Amino acid sequence: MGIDMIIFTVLSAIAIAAALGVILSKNPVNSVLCMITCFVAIAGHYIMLNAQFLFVVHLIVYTGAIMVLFLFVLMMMNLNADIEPQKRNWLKYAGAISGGALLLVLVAALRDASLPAIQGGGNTEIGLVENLGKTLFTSYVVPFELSSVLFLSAMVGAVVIGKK
Amino acid sequence: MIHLVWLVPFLPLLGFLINGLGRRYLSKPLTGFVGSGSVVAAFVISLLIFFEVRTPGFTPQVVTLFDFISVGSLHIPFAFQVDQLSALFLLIITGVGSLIHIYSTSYMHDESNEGFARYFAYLNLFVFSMLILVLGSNYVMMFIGWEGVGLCSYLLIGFWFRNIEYNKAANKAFIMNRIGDFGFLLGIFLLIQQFGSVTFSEVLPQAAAMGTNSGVLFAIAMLLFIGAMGKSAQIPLYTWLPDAMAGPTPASALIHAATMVTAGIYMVARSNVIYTLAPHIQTIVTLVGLATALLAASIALKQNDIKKVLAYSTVSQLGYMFIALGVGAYTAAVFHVMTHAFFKALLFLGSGSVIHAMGGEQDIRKMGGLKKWMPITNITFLIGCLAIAGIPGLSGFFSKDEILAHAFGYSPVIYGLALIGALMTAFYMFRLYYITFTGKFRGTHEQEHHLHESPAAITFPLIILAILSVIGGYVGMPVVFGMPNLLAEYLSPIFAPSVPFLHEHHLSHSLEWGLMGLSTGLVIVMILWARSKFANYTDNGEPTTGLAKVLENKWYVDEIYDAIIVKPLMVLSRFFQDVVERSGIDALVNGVGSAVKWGGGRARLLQNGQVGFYIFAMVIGMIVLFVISLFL
Amino acid sequence: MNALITTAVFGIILMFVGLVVKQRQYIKYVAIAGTVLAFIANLLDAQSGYGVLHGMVEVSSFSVLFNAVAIASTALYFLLCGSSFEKVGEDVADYFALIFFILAGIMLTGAYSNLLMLFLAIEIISIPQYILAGADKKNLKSNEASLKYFLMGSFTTGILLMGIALVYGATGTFDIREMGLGTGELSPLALCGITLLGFSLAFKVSAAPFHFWTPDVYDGSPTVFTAFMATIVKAASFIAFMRLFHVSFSGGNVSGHWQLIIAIITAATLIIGNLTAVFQQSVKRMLAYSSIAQAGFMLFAIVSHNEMANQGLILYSAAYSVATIGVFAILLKLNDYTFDGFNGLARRQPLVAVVCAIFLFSLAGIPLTAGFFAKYFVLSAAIQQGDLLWLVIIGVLCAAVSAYYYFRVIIAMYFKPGEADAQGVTPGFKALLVVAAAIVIVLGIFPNLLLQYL
Amino acid sequence: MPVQYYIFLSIALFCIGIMGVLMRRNAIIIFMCIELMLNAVNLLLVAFSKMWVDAGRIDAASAQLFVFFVMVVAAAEVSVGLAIIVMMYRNTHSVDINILSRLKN
Amino acid sequence: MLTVLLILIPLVTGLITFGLSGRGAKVLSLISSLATLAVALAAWSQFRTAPEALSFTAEWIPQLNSQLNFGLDGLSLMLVLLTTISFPLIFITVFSRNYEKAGAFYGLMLLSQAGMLGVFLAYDALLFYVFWELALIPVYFLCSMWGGEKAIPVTFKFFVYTFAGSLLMLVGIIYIYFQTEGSFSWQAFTSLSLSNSEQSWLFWLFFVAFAIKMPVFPFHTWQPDTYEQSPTAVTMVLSGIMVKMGLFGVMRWLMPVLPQGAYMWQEAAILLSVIGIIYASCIAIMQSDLKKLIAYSSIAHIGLMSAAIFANNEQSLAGVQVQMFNHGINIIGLWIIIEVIEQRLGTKNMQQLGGIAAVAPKLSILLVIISLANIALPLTNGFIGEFLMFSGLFQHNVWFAAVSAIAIILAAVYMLRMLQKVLFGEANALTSATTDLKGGEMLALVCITAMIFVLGFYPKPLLELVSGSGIQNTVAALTGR
Repeated sequence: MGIDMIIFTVLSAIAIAAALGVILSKNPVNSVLCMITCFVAIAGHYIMLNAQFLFVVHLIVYTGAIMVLFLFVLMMMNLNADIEPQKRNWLKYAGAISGGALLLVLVAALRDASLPAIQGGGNTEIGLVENLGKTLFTSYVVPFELSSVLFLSAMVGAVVIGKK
Repeated sequence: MIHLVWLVPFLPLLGFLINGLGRRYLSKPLTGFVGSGSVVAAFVISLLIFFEVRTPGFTPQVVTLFDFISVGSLHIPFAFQVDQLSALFLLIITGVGSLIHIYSTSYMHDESNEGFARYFAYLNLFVFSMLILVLGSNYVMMFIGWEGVGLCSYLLIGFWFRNIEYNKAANKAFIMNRIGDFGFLLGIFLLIQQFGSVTFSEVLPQAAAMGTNSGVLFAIAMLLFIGAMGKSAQIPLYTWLPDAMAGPTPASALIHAATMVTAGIYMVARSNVIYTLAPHIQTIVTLVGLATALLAASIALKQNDIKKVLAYSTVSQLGYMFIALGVGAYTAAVFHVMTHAFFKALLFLGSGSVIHAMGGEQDIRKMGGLKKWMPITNITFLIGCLAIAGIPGLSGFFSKDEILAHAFGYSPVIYGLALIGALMTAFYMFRLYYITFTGKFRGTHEQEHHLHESPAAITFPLIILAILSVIGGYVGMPVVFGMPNLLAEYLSPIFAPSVPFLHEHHLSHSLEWGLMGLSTGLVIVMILWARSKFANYTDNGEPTTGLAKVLENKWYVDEIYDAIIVKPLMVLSRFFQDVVERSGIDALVNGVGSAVKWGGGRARLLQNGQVGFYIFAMVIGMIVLFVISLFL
Repeated sequence: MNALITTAVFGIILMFVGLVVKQRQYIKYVAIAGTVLAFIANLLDAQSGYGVLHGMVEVSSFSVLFNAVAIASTALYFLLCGSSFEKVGEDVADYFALIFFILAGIMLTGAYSNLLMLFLAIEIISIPQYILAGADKKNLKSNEASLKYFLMGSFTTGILLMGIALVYGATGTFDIREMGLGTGELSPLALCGITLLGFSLAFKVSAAPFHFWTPDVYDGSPTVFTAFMATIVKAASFIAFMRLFHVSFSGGNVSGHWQLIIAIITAATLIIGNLTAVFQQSVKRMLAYSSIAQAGFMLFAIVSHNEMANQGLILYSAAYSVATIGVFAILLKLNDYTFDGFNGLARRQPLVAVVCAIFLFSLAGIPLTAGFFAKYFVLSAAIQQGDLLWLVIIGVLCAAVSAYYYFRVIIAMYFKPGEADAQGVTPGFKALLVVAAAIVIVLGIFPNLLLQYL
Repeated sequence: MPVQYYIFLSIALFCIGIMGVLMRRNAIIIFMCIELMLNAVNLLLVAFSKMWVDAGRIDAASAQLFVFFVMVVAAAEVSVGLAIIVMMYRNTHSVDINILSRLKN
Repeated sequence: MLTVLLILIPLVTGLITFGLSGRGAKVLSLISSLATLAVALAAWSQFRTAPEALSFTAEWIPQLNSQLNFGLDGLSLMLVLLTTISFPLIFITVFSRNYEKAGAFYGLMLLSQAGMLGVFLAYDALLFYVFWELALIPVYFLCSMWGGEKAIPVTFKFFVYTFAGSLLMLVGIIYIYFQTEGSFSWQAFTSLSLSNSEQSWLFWLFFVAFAIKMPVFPFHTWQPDTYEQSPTAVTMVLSGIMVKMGLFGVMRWLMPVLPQGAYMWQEAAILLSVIGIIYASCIAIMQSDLKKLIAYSSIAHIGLMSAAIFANNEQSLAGVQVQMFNHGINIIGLWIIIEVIEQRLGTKNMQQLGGIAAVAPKLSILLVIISLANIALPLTNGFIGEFLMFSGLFQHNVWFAAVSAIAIILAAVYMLRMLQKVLFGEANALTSATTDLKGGEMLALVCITAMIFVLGFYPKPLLELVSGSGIQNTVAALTGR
């Protein structure tokens, strides 16, 4: 078992444990904290996969901004205590079972997919800012510009919805 | 003259149109003139045609007016065939028809202007239809007339339409005729299928070529005979005829005695080849005829309505004609048609004269001793009775005797039974005569006060018919008398195709004389018995019992029909309507609608408003579809 | 591309118009002008020739035609329903802006040539809709619609992305024309990806069993926005759906893998949509279910990938959009959204009733209305495809069922006594309705007027 | 290292996200679970990107850019989504998704 | 051009009529219907000399290769004549009536006429389908708006039922369209050879549509209720002309297009029809509502026609075609009288009637005549068709013919029962106040009676018409393969 494999296993274990923490923890704040842990673990994977720029963005946008936003909303609503009324248990189990079933189905389907392996090495520079930036402003300039429309509409929307 | 044969039916049709459309505007004499005149003119033409036909070496002629139906290989022309048989029937129809029209001008005089014209229109229409029936050169033409006379019978039976009972009788007549027509029609279809034609001159030779014992001919003969049963009131389709007496009496005389009811005999005689080649069906015809003759005669024994007695007598006589047809004595059958037309028309018209004098009363128990007031009617009626009873020298004797003789040749048993029927005939006819015309008058004083002999327009046809009833028989005298049988000679071309297949039973002359003597003697005995029993009849009003009651109630045949046909049909219809239609098919159709609604009601419950459930359902859907797509 | 830019720019312009123009009823006219300009820009697209831009946007006769239909329908929508925007809330200009942003997304659905663009288009369409659904902020139903739409929509975004990722894993490209799935054996990755993409797009077009959001969201949203969401947006989703599946996932033996699933989805959609619509009491909710039912018919175009399906979907989009917008416009003028609310409309407003009946005929697919040919084309496409006759039979039987609930409105208008009266029906509004009805009928007699441009 | 590991990992995370959506009633948690699903996809895309780079594809950067756009969209979605949740909270004083179930049938 | 005029006149005048009110609508629609009749007669005379000049073709939907393809053969010309003769008669009959919203009423009537004429003239399958539906919609509105109190659910059932059926037919049309390499023309449809299994299931798609329209047992349950609830003028259209659309469809679009399918299911179709004949006749006996009685009698008659079509020989086909015309005329006559009775007395329940013969002799005589024509008495027009149909059916199968011929007895039973209950007996308080026929009614009925007798005596014009191109084509198409 190489070092890659060990890191992968550790990171994956953390991510999955944290993800389970998100959905199982009673306290929403704990959920958010688990989520952050999970995201950090995923960020670790990004580094492993030569996606340095994404690693940074991920940490900043997700862990830094989005999750804080979540935390902020939770705090604002004073929802740190578990106010979630007890859902009927069978629905909970049904949810868990169906999620598990979906997992099973997908894994069964994808088990024997023959794909090229990740060898390590190769072009490690692909995920650097310079490389991505060039592509972004050449062939991906159309979606880049269009995402402004998306942001604008989200902005307008937040204003429309948010103002008293 | 023969090319003008279309005038014969056309004139009555014209009369029908004039009287029918102008019924508001024509006066009674004018109406009567148009109505009678058209038939008399037709009679004159018929007479001319008859003489032309009688000339030796005459071959049947077909006068085609236009193509009636022409589809593919099937051609049905609107054409008239003039031959010995149709010419003879033309004479009977127009002749008796003329007399009855003349009679009616007086008999129906009490009707309103409009009713009078309507009556004559119907009568003319009837003559037209009947002429089409006998003149048609093919079975479809015959069927046209066949249904046409049925219609006129319906119209005339229900002539007094305010009376709902009369109407029911009319409906019954029409429907029973339709049952027969159903068979006739199927027979025509079978003819078309087999021969590709319905024209006599094409069908009959082909049929003759098929030889005896052909299943198809059996079927055709049977189906056509069903038609004849309906029209000629044979068991089991006879019950309409007595009820048909609801119509005006002259109409009864014309339609339900002299002409229409003999259409069946005409048809069988016309198709004689087919019947001769289907001996089993002939046996059936004989047996049906015999049964009808006996049954109707037995019923007539106990009837008290003057017209009902005559009606059952007609049914019975028609039975004789079918016996004749069944035993292959076609000439005898036609002969009896002719003589029967004379004396039965005479009897009906006589009864009409009586009813007229009695102010509408038809129950013979309320009559009696009428000969005092109505001498002409009395004499003519008596002649009619003697003729029908078969007293030697009168027409009925010759024709009936010929039938009996042929029946004996066929089977002595049938002869014996037919003779019993003949004796019953003599008995009930004279019962009728004596109760009506002799003894004391049993009606009200008012009726007595009004009793009178009928006017000339009524008595004239009676006299003519009485003469014919007497002399009419001499055209067909049996060979034993040593005179030529004119009628048999005249008709021989018509029945010639059957001759090779017929088994003639030649009776020895002595046997024939013996049979004649036997029947004559017994008939006279019967008449005398009737005289002794009814000459001074008094109505004691006691309810009848036993067999007499059964006879009085006509063997309960109407009731039986009601129970086995009408009621089940109604039950079936009600079942269709209430169960199959409403709770079955319609419920099913509506059920589909309800099921859709119900499904909608259930389906919308899925939409329970909880977004958690929605996503859950989506995931389940995804799993199911995944499984289907990946692993199935 | 010009049309896309114009609509996006007009979205921004309208944001600022709201700050400048205080008379809110005039904002509508700016918006209408925007659609007119967009339409002209779209025509310019057709003039300047077709081609692919950076592998992202593909301007073709199909996209131009669809854009034309979408823009024209939007213009009609503004004309007929524009004045109702004011009733929803304060931010009229913002609503118009959002609709223009959605329209920009719609422009992309007919033109994307890259899965990224598809993803962006769907998000650009969806996010403003979440907001529009909740625009009536004080109304709990509107809140609920918004929340439901948002939660389920983002959930589906996840599914969509997973599908895209798997397809990418199998093919190594996001370009819809370069995937080359038809050649060689199909990787399970691609298969799962296609299926997941199918699910997510089925959600967007509200096909069963992913339709649950539709009735609630359409019912809860402000009616004027429902009219937009249920028509043009849905048609755009279908266009996106069809392009992806017909361009990328056809050829070779690929289509065999998803056809059965889509066929099952189609059947389920038809049955659930039609059956459930039968029971509704509110016309608005009935129209929501009917939009599911109509989606069932449009899915025929997806199942059967042939030329006729393309034509059929364009025609269906036009027919369905115009008719539904028309019915919603009339609905907006009524006080009572139940069936009883239409009672006796024919007596009070004969013209409106006639036009409404024509729209409903079109929705039910009666001949001589555009809806007939729309249904005709999609059904023929399925029959031409072969092996789908069972689905077609289900389809036509469901079409007969659909007559039931559409005719309930007609029965209410014409045969029931009542005092339904439409508020604020101006002659201009009537004239516009007549124009819309004329479009429906003209397309119903000569569908080639539209199809000749394809 | 076979890319399957990454596939299984991200599908596991994805399905945990789905489970979370199904099991919880708190709108914010549900939304977080959706974000978890998106991140699972991101991880998978990055893994595939690496895989195709190693397999010699030059344009494999597009997957990473796709991830970038997913983050962009996610950010926009979060802003709108939280606004909607706040609006709901304002009106109902709850973030329980089942509180709002007036629209049904 | 005449062919197009036939459709255009009612279509255009129908649309104009919507804008008129009261008397104007009446007069315009009468003029329009007479003009259409004139055009139809002109077409007839042209048909005798140069029939090919009557066909009309124009581009319609190039994408589908569907054309505006109209044409006339003997069969369609006869139905066109029936339609164009019926409408003036109907308009004359109801001329004295004042319908609420007369403009809409007459407009819808004319539109339905246009639709039906289109059905009879179309030689393009898609066009046929379009007109098929177009004829239905106005009738739906007519029944619902001017019908009885239960009209709305009843006609709605009728609408959905027929709509579902015709949609199935549409599926069949589309399927065949793709087999013909993309043509809707009748010629392309008929020259196609489909496999037996295809024909087998396609047959049912078409048959169900036509069977519902005709209607054939067990698809008939919409019909009695609809006839009962509809305003009588509309019932005339429905039963006189519209049911012929189903028969026409079978003859034009089913038998020649799917000869093998028709051959395979021949016996089944005849069996259904024959069951329907007896079944409907029996139920007719039980009815006390005049309209329902005639409705069931119509089912029985149509059942015979349908059986005869499937018996499929020269005689039965000629019989059906002749009977289509004659049945249309006769049944319209019956409805006119029922309309008169209902107008005068406000009831159509036979139990409440009786004795009308004494009060209204003209009405009674005409009713008797038309009833007799309806039970196919010889020398009335009803006879020719029924005779040929039964004969043809008999050539096909003796037992079917024998069983169905029982209907001639049952028909007599229920028609005579009706005459007895309505006309005969003593007039009661209600009926004694009746007045006899008046101007328009009399005129219409006299026309009908004249046709009854003329065509009954001299059916040659009709037979020539149908034995010209019509049947030969059909039979040739059937025997040719």
